[in-house]
Amino acid sequence: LPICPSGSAGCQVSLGNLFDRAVKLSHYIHSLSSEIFNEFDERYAQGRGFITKAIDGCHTSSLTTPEDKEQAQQTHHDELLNLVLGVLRSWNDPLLHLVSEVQSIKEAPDTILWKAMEIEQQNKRLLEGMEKIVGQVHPGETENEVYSKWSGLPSLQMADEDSRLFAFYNLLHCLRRDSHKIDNYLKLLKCRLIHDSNC
Amino acid sequence: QPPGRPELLRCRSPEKETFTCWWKPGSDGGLPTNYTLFYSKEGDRSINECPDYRTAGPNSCYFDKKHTSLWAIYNITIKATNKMGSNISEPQYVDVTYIVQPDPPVNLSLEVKKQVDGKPYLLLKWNPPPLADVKSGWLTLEYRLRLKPEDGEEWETIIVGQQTQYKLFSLNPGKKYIAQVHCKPDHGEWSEWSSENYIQIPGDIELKDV
Amino acid sequence: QPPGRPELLRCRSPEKETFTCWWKPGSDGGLPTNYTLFYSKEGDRSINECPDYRTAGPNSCYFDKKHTSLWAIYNITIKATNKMGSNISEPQYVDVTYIVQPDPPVNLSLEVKKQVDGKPYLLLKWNPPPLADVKSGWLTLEYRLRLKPEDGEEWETIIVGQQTQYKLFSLNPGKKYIAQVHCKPDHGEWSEWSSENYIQIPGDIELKDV
Repeated sequence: LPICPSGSAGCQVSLGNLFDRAVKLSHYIHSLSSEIFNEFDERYAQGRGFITKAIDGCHTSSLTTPEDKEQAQQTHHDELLNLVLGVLRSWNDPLLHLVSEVQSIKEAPDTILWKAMEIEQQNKRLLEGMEKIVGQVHPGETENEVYSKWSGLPSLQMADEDSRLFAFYNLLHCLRRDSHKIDNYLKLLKCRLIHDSNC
Repeated sequence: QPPGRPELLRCRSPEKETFTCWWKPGSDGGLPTNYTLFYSKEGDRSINECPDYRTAGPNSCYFDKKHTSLWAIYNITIKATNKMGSNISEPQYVDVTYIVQPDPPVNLSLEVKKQVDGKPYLLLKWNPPPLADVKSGWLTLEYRLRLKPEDGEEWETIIVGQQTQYKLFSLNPGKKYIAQVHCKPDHGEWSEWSSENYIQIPGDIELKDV
Repeated sequence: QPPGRPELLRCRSPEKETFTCWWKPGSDGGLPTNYTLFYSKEGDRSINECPDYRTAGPNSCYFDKKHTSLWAIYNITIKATNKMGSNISEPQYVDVTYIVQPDPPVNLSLEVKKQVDGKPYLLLKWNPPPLADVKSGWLTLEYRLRLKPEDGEEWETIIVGQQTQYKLFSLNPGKKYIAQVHCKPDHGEWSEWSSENYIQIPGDIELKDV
């Protein structure tokens, strides 16, 4: 059973293991985010042209993130780590409200509710892990608490059904996008920091 | 007399979301003895007590999702206390990812089938343990089969990888076989073997010449 | 007559760094008809024209790295024009993030080998598609194999995970096998199957009795 034969000194999860777990979790969160988006899209968005309005962007667009491989590879790992933290933090609040508000959608299937709860829990878990990773990459440094505030709750509670459904659609569209960014950046960071870019 | 030294026996997580630890009491010195589990997490000075002594039965502590962290190593001790004094177990360090032992696979089925060229084979199929969310990649399981003739002593073990079915070509007509399957997550422990399943290979199976 | 309405058929990115779209011309009204692809990108009001009509062949538009952004919605339309007028396709909204379908893996090799205990197995090895940048972690690929005896009907599919080799133990002596491999990015579509590769399993392979 004992995992630290050398006793408590230096008894911590290695950075490589932390990244393995973070990547598995970010992959899982994005898979769930795609599933919940697709399920909502099929059930509530067909023929409503929501995609055309979703172009107005997400609440996290104020966090400038690399848009392609070159930009991501030219971004220092500190900055990329902080961006991942910033995007994750920016989703704590909306995910909390998504779980409560999804229950008010007409005939919302249990699967959508279960996935919303699972994503909310796993997102918090991944945030805990990222803070651990940043703590190991930069021991002792105080983190900059950059994140993007979300003010979309009123739109999730609007009386007009079409507007309300669009608000959910846009939130899930942004969740799918941001969870993919986080997953992609973490896989890059893992290969760079743990495998010397030779995965 | 003060109680004997308790011992942390084992901790196990069935799905990397929760985990349970069990301990073995020491001698109770003939007095009513009380057991407390204390834990601290790496990088966190606070000492906490077991959140739930009941769910997993006597001499156990159950850590639910809220109390289960994937990112830190737990330092766990058990304290036995009675009127005459107390005794503390050796600290044990637990990393949840390494104590994942899934439940066994389910629905193991065996079927004798024939290929287009008439060659017989045994098709074994099973499902992952219900708790494990394999679909989304959160838990990657690999499987191992074992078979033996009913009257045989020695099991033949077959490494199957991530498949949930397997085709076995080397059959013995007329024999009755017992089969079981178990599974393991990438870092954790093999599950228990599934319940046994039997199949009688028809005696008239035309065996290819090996 | 003015041309019929063209239709955007499909867009695909082989490595999450560039992408290509294909369209189907409508009727050309019996006149020479010209096709133009227009696109605008989320967060940028300007309307742009296809950067490269040639690289990916007829009725296609190729967006190189410079013109490809992830996590951004492209609004794409095709305009067909001839002397009598023009016609525009339905706008399609594309995010390169979700149209990734890699090329097939390459260099699939098959070899019969023996373990230390003499047990024979088939070692299959392959390489990721050259375009896919797996080393940096930009793309993570998982693989699936399929095999069948040359005279067989049914393919047997094997989930392999991320490694680029696989050991197959359930061999049929004397049989000629066909094998193919394909791959899927962590979030995207399965590639086409690789070209076929064959191997003849020696007839004298000693198969253990189960």
